[in-house]
This record gives sequence, structure tokens and C-alpha cells, in this order.
Amino acid sequence: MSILVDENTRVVVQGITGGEGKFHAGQMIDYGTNVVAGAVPGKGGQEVHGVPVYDTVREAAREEDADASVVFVPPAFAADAVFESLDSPVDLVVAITEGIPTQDMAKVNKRLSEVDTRLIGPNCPGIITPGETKLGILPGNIFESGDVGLVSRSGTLTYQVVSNLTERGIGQTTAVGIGGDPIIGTSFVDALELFEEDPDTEAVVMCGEIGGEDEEQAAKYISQNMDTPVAGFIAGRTAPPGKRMGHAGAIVSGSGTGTAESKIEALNDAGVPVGDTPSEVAEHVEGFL
Amino acid sequence: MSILVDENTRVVVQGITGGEGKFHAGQMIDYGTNVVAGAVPGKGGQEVHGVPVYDTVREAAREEDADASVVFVPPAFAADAVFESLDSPVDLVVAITEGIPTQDMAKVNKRLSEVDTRLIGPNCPGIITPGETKLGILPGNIFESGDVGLVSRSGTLTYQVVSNLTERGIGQTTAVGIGGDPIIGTSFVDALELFEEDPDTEAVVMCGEIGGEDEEQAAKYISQNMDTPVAGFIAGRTAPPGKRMGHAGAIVSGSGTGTAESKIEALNDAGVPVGDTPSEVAEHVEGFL
Amino acid sequence: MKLHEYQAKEIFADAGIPVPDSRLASTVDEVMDAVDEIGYPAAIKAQVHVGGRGKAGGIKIAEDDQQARQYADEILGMDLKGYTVDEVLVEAGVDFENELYVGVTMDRGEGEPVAMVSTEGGVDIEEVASETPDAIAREHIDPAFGLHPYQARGVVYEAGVDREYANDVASILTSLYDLFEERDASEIEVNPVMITADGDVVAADAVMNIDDDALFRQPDLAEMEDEAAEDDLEAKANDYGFDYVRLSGNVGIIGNGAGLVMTTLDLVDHYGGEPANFLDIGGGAKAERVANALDMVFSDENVDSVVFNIFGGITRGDEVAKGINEALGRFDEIPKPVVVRLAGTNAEEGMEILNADLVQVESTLEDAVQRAVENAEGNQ
Amino acid sequence: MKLHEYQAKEIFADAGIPVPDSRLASTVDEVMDAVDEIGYPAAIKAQVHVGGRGKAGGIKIAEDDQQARQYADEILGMDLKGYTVDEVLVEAGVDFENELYVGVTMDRGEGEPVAMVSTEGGVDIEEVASETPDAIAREHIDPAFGLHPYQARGVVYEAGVDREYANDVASILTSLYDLFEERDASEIEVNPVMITADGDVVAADAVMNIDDDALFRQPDLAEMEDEAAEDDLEAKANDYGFDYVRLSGNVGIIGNGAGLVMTTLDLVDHYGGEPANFLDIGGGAKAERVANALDMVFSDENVDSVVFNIFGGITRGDEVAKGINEALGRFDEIPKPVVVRLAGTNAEEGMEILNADLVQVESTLEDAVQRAVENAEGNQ
Repeated sequence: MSILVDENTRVVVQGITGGEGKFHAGQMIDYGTNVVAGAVPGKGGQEVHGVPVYDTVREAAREEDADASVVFVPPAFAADAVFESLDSPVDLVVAITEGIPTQDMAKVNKRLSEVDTRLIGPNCPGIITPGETKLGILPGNIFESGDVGLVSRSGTLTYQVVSNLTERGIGQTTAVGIGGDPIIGTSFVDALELFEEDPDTEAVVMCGEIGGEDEEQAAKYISQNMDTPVAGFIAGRTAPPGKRMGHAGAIVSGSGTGTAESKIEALNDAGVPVGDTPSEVAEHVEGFL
Repeated sequence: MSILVDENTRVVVQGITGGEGKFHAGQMIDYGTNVVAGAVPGKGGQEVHGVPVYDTVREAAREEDADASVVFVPPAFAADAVFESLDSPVDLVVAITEGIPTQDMAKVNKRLSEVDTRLIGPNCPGIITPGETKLGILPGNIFESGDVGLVSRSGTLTYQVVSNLTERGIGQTTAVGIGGDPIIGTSFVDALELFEEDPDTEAVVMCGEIGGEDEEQAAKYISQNMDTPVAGFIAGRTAPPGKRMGHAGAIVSGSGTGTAESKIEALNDAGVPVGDTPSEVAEHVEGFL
Repeated sequence: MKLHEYQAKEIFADAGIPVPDSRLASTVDEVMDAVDEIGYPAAIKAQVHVGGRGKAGGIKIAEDDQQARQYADEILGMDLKGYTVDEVLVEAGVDFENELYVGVTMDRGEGEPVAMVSTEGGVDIEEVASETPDAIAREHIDPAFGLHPYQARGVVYEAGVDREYANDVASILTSLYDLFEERDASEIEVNPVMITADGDVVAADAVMNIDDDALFRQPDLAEMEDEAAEDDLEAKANDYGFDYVRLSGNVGIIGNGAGLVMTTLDLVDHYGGEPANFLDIGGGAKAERVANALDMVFSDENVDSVVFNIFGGITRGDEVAKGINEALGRFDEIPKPVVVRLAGTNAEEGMEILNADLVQVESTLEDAVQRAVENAEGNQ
Repeated sequence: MKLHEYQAKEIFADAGIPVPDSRLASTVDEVMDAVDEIGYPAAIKAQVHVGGRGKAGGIKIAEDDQQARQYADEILGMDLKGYTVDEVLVEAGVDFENELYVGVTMDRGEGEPVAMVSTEGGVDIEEVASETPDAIAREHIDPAFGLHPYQARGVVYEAGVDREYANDVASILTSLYDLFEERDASEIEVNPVMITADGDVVAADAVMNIDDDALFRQPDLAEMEDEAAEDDLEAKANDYGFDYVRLSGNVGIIGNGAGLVMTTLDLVDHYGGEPANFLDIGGGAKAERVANALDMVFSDENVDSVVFNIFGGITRGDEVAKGINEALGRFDEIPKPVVVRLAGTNAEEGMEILNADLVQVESTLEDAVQRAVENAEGNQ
């Protein structure tokens, strides 16, 4: 079992004719993802990796019965691409693009409250259900099918933690990168909720970082609603206030909110052990199983 | 019984310090309406007719427990006043103002889809439950309490039909003027639905006019969902295409939609007798009771 | 209110929408000056608010000076469905390969704007809409967000517009929606958008109607209305602040409230008469307004009889009666018989005040209308 | 990016927000010219991106020429929390009766902007927020609709602003939100808005931060960033297109992906070292980019040791290894010891390629960091 995506997920790739889109569409297909269409304005009728390209997501979804979309579109046009998917409609949109203006995302966020479609990202590596499908840029080879769900705001940190898990023979049900931007479609709480409902997920790893209060809210959710054990990691303990640490969302505000201390404390209070190192996280998970 | 408003409805009057607002607030109070507050920016702390005035509807609703608002605000500011009420929140907003730009109302309409508050109007005479309360400018003295619901796009036409009913000794549960603008908050279907659910409403009169397709939709609703008998009237049989007949919404488009013929035919097909004159309408209603 | 083609095109050009080179002309000489600058072929287009100008002879394409002079002479001053042509737009002819329809209007049923695109441009779009509705692609627009770029592209692709110029057409649509929103339009359409052999897109016609209720915040457009000369009586009604529509019959009608006035018109028709006008004096009308309304109706030479139907809500019957007495008292002889029916607020007081030497009084709407129709028949 | 007060005030003034008369000056003479035009009292305000300028001595009020000259001399060139003051804003003093706080920021938890108004202006608003949160009225803004007029008024009334000038304050707030939206701000605040004895409202300070991700569509603001001289190394990182933050330690850190780099910093700290920087080379980094990153870190004279931590997803380990070899091959002697850890895509190929004469190779993150910390200790 898995959350959100599996071998049946029918994927349209927005921006499939661009460099990134083309490369990762190929990677996805190689991994086994059921990429049924591409969507690029003005490129309808072409084929990429044998996949038909349409001018609009709506047409792609209609003609190829797609139910999920992955967005590889430059930042200036990415919010529009997300809107397009939300209205096409598909059930799931995964926005990989980094650098979408925050005010564009505020508008997307408003639309999300009006529709049933789920957005993952933006500025995220995507989602993978090992052995079945991946939507995004995660390197498939490091993941193993198994019992642990993983949710993370970061890409490469996810790979690091996954490799620590795999070293110990611990596989994953689904791993989802929710993205490093200030405004994102799927929060920790959303993902935790899905893992809690998934009967095959025996434990969850949650990799947070400085900025915002999403981790604190996750801690609250975990203590009130979750039976599945959760192990945590928080990046950015040494980050100074007021500096953006790569991710647009990874910033401790001048008023001291969004610190690693606050997040670790909240998680600990919710009974979530937080590792000092990625391998410590894997140790905690091993203890759960 | 009644729909939407009764003696318990607690009303805030927006624009109570203006000429229209002040006059009609007085008329409402004289009729027995429970006017609990006024709301006018910058006039907080004043009193009108012994009613306290607040700067914002939110404050008025909070301090005086108001659950309905009547808007007497000039067209340029009226949509903002409606937004204010929708977000205050109250349960019912009655917008009397005529001449609100259509694009302002399109935005209000969008907001209406997001909230639970009902809007009646704009460009309407309001709503009255005879003997209990009135919100708006309807002359209370011509209405009688009774068994017939009335819904109309027009003000004075409503009074005409009511007087024809009253002549025959037929009173009203509630009469609601939904307004003569192209975009309005409460449609015929909405009002008919409420009358159908009201156990005391034994029959309904529906006064439509040229323009739009609201009457056609009402006919469909009546034939599919209503047990309560409905009598109809349609004004504007002699209106030429392309000319706005007073109401912004009363216009037969160049493409021939919105004609009286189409509406009368639809109502007849739904089993609704349509009077050639207002007194014929009253005759039909008499036949129902 | 409707803008003239040349007014709409000026606005389009300012918004960056490609339009053909053109000049406004009100004399044959001005037309000849214009073609000198523009060259041939040149379209000479009557600037009147009439649909189907082309079929009615209001648009001609001149290929040389002789034709230009001839067509200018024909069109200037001609009567086009009741409107006199005072001005023509002289416009560079476009050598087109395809014609599209692109428009934005308010969908009142949905309460939001809708964009429309069709590859069947250049013909009566309402005919297309009723005969082959699928030939028009539609996209509803959330007024809070506006037209998203993907929607503009999407509706253009859905209409089947060639990929080669789809982006340019989408860009015109986006500009049209921006204008629709900024200028409080109720309708904007370009029919046709012409596609040249080079793949350039050009707005070859322009319809732009503005929401009357929003003119207060579009002062420059409100001024254009004054330029667009209307029927004299309608202009007078505008000055008085009445909702007035002139019709072709001989029974003049005055009332309060749009629905009731429309009903009065319908009853005139029902009883065999023909309404001469719609005149709504509005709510709370005072004596002077009543007098102005009577002046309006008497000014219409077609009127043989008048019915005055007031149901008082805010409007008080005694005030109306005073106004009627005052207005009619000025005449040595009442020009046309006036039937008055007062109901509602202070109706009885009004009835008592009314001078029976000046008016005929009826107490029901039906009786009042019937009597006015009889008066009209007797007066013809 | 942060705008300077004088830059923000120019933008405010263009938007019709009342600001005091002011001049920018970079020498004492320019300050004296400015006070000649503006008169006394005059505020002399350091233009640096530092909070609490007033307390730190960066703002002085001059009452006469002698004071003006003295303060200008003191402030120009002073070091304010690590930033050198190159420019001051000379501004007309405002004789105020009240000070308000008015701001708009993005509430990331709600995913929408929020307007804030408080009558406790002129002091540290974050202190107010944490000690007396009720003293700040807040109104969330639906980004699709924007700030409704009733909301602007409502939040001003709710904050307890006097009715006498509430409309003017609401109008400032409305302008601030318009700027927030049009200029892609992440935060705009005026603290204080001063209320004069006459009831006039004036924006006496101005904070305006712009969303870095939106600078591509705010080219004029992006240019202002160049004017705002930054730390040399941060400017260099900007040229290279790296996400870089300089810190105070001596272990230089290079990695790919923000979360992993932050984790590497944390581990350096965890093992007793002190990170010198955050440097994310991003996804899919090629050899040249790797060389640039090494150049960056070696340019920091505080660095005693470097750890290079790559987990390849899109980024390929062999490419990274080539880049490291190339970059380090240019040196006769490697300036600081470099520990490399490669994992993920093509990590093994990378490890083989790496020249062991140039770098120390570790296979786990923990070992790599520990070794770099040890190197730093040995190198100090």
C-alpha cells in the first residue's frame, strides 16, 4: 500500500518539451511511472519519449485519462501551470519548480481551498511509492519498498535519511517531499494524516527544518491523532535569524519564530524522538519496528 | 410561519445616517422591525431613532447580536458594504441600492459562493413577513398576514399584485423582492425552495420579467420539485430587444434570449398558470386555496 | 451604453491590440484626405449603433478614388435602420486568410464573465451560437482572479485556432478581458479578428458596450456617450434622469417602478392599444418630476393618449397628484387626454387632490389602461 | 531583499503616501546642503539594513547647524552592527502627537497576506506582538480579492485609531497593500505613522522587503539591490548564483540542497566545530559550478577546513568529482584541507575519479563532518 500515488496513477508532465521536463519524464518512465501525456502550449501533436503532447492539461486529462500532473515549468509561468492543472481537473498536482513568487502561491493557495485537487510542493522533489511509481525528480534507485512513510521539506536531506534507513534494511511505503517554500500545498499534517490512515505504514519519518510553524502544528496533530509512531529530524539548528537558508521558507524570522529549538521541543513534547543526526533518526525508526 | 425573517430577526442598517437609510430605518422600526444597530464608517457612537451606530458591521453584529443587515449605501460603495456584511458575519443581507456596477456584483457573487450568508437583491424592495418584520422599503400597510408566498423581481409590481391579493382577502406568509439587476444574490429557485419547505405557505406567486433565464430555471425547478402550487406573472411582453427597461436586468438580448414568450411558455409547461393581468394572477391563486 | 467602432478601436490601440490604420471622417473631402494617407483598398464604415451594418449597405470597400468618393457620398447622411450616418471610419483594408470571433461578455446566469472564441468569425455570431453552438469555445472567468493565461490559451486552442497564431489571439483575448474589467464593459467583441497571409492578427471590427451603472467611474467613456447623438426624446429623458424607452405606438405611459411600467405597457397591448414609450419616474417622485414626465410624453408627437399609473410605496399619491395638477394647469387646453390611477401610499388623498377637469381618474390598473386605449382610438 | 528607507520612501511618495521632505546625503557637506533646504529640526538617519538603528546611535535629531554637522560626521562612516554607514537620509522632523504602526506581511501559516495596525507605534513592534498581542489589530487579506475598503477601515477602527484621522490611516494602509501586491513585497511596514497636532498623517519610517523569487518581474527593484552593497563574499555568491550565507566559524561547507547543507552545518556544530558558511550549489551541478564553490569558500579568510557533502539525485557524483579535481589541481598547494563525501547517483564512479592527493574521502556524512572539524582544529 501507499499514499496518493501507485502503479495506476496516470501522469501528465507539464513542460515535457523543456530540458528538465524531458529528462525527468524519461527518468520517471524508466522507473515505471505511467506517464500518459505531456502538456505544453503550442506543442500539441508532438511526442516525447513516445508520449503524446497536448496543448493544454485539460485536453491531456480528457484524452489520456490522466489523474495526476507533474509541473516542470519555469518560475514565471509555474503558478499558471498549477492553476491549469487544478482546473483541468486532475486529482494530484506535483510542482517541482523552485522560485515561484510567494504572492503567486498565495493565489494558488486560495484556489486550493476551492477545489478537491491536492497540490504537493512547489520547490519539492516530488513523491515516490518505491517499486511502483515516482512523480518528480527523486532518484528512484535509493528507495526500497517497505513499511515506513517519509515526509520532508527537503530533497537531498530526504535521500540522506532514506539511505540511512536502507542501510538498516528499512524500506518505504511512500516518501513525499512537501517542499521548501513558505506557502505549499500539502503540509506535514496533511501527509501525516494520510500515513496514519494507510494500514501498511508502520512508522513515519518527518524531516522538518527552520521557518514557519508547520512542524509545531504537526507535533500537535501527532499527539492528538496518531497511533503510528513518528521519528523526527529538524535541519537548521545553527541557522542565524533573518537569513534565508537556501529554501525560501527556511528562515528564522527576526521575532524568533520558526527556530529549530521550538520545533524540536514541540516534537519531543508530542512524544516524537528527534535525531541529532540522520543516522540517529534511522535508529529511532528501527526501534519502532 | 415565514421564510428568512420574522419578529426575532435582529437588523443592522448600513447607511443609517444617510437620507434614505434614516427614513427607512424609521419606517422599519414603525412597522415593528427589530432594528438593533446602524453601521456607518466614522459615525460610531452616534444614535439614529434611538438606535446605536457603529463604525463597522462586525462591531454592530458583535455588540448587538445582529443577524441581518439592510444596505442603504450609494452605488459606488454598496458592493463593499455587502462584502462587509458577508464577512461580519450576519446570516442575511438585503441590498436595496440600485445601480451597483455589474462587475462589482460579479465579485460579490463569487464571495457568496464561499460563505453561508444569503444576499437578497441588490436593486430590490426587500423582504417582509407581514405583521412581524420588514427589511427594506416595502410599504407595510398594503401587506396582510396569510398563506401565500410571493417572490418578485420588481418593487411596485409586487405592491400591485399584493393589492390584488388583498382585495380578495388573500394574505401573505412572506413577500420577497429579489431585485431587478442582472446578478442577484437570491434567485427565484432559491426563494421557491424556501417557500416549498415552509409548511404555512399554501401557494406561491412568482412575478418575473424579461431578461436572463432565471424564470426558465424556476419553471424547471417547479416541475421537478414543488408540491406547493405556483401562479406566475411575466412583465415585459411588449419590450423591444436590446433596450433596457428600467431595471439593469430587464433586457431582451439581441440574440432573443430572455423574452417574455420563452418564460411564459416554460412556466406553462411546468403547470404554472401565468396571468395576463395582475388581477388574473390573484384569481389563479384564489383557485389554489 | 454603446461605443462607436472608432471609439472602441482607439481604446483597443491604446491597450496594444493591433487594429488597422484608420481615420474618422464626416465629409466626403475628409474621406478623400483619409484615403490619401491610408491607400487602397480602404473600407468606408458607417459609425452608427446598428447591427449588420455591412448587409444594410453601411460598409463598402473602395479600390480607387472614384469608388471612395462615391461610397463616401452614399454612406454619409444615409439612413441606417432609423439612424442617420454622420461619420464614417476610413480604414486600411486587410488582406486576410482567416476570420475569427473573439469576445468577452457577462454571463448573468453564472454571475461571472465568459470569454468566447470561434473560428467562424466574420459572420453573425448569434446565428453561429444558435445553429452550431459547438463552434464557439467558452471559458468562464472567476472575477476575483481574472482571466488566467492558461485559460486564454485554452479557449483559443479549444476553438481550433491554428497553433501558428494561437498565442497572438490569446494575447488579444487577454487584452480584451483586461479592458472588460478596467473599463466596466458589459460586452466586448471583435468580429472578425483577421489573420493575414503572414500570420499577423488584426482586430478588424470592435464592439464595446459599457455598463451604464459604472459610468460614474469611467468619466472619459461617459463623455463619449454625449458624442453619440441619440434620439432627441431619449436625450431629453437622460437630462431629466428618467428611464425612458421610445416605442412606436400612440399610448403614452408613465409609471413608477420598472416592473409596473412594463406591466402597464403589456396591458395597453393586451387591451388592443400600442404603447408609445416606457417611462419610469422612479421611487419617491415629487411634483416637479411628475411635471417633467408629462412634458416628456406630450413632446412625443405620436402620443394620442396618456395613462399615469402610480403605486405608491415611497412615492406618495398626494405629491403625484399635486404634480399632475401643476403640470396640466399650465395648459389652456390639455394636449392629450390623461388617465390617472393612484394606489398605495396616500392614494386617497391624491385622488381627492386631482383636478377632475384636467384628468380622468380610474381606481384599478385594468380600468385605467382600458380607458387610455379607448382615448387613443378616439383621438387618432 | 531589503530596500533602504530612502528607497522605500521614494516608492511610497510615488504611491501618494505622505512622507516627510528628505534628501539623501553621503558627505557632511551634502548633509549641510540638505538641512539648508529642509530646515530644523532635521533627522539624520543611517541608511543600513539594521534593526534598531535609533538605539544603536544611527538616528539623531539636529536642531541647528552645529548639531547637524556633528551628527553627520558621527554617523557617516560609523559601524552599525557590522555595517558601515555610507549614506544618511536627512529628513524634516515631524512634530507629532501620536505614533501608529501600520504594516502588511505574508502570513505563511494562512498562506495569505495580513494587515496589521497598532496605536503603539514608534516602538519595537515585535516586542508589542509578544507582550501585548491584543494591541495589534490584524486583518487577513484574500489575495484573489485584495484588501477591501471595509477591511482597511475595519482594522484601523479595531486598533482603536481615532475617528478623526482613521480614514487617512486606512488610506495609507490601502496604498501599502497595493504596493505589497504590485511590487511583490514580502513585508511592508511603517513604524511609526506619525499623527501631527493638525491631524495630518505622515509615514516617518519605511520598511519594504521584496520577495527574492519575484525580482525577475521587478527589474527596477532588482537594480536597487545592486546599490545596496552587501558583504563581498555574499555579492560574489550572488554573481555565481549560489545560495550562500556567511557565518562566523572556520569550517567551510559546500553541499547540494538546502536541507542537506543545513544538516551539514548542524553536524559541524554537533561535533564541536563552527560552520563558516552555508553554500548550496543546487541540483545538477556541473564541474565548473563545483570549482566556483571551492573558490568561494577558499576566499573566506576565516575558513580553516572544508567539507564537501553531495548526495546525488540529479547531481552526478562523477561530475562533482571532476570539478573538485579540476579546481584543486590549479593549486600548487591546497590552501585548506578538503574532506569529500559523495553519495547517491554515480557516487562510486566519483569516488574513483577523486584525486586522493588533493582531498580526503569519507563515505558517511558523520565521518566526513567529524574529519573536517578535526582538520579545522588542527589548522587553527
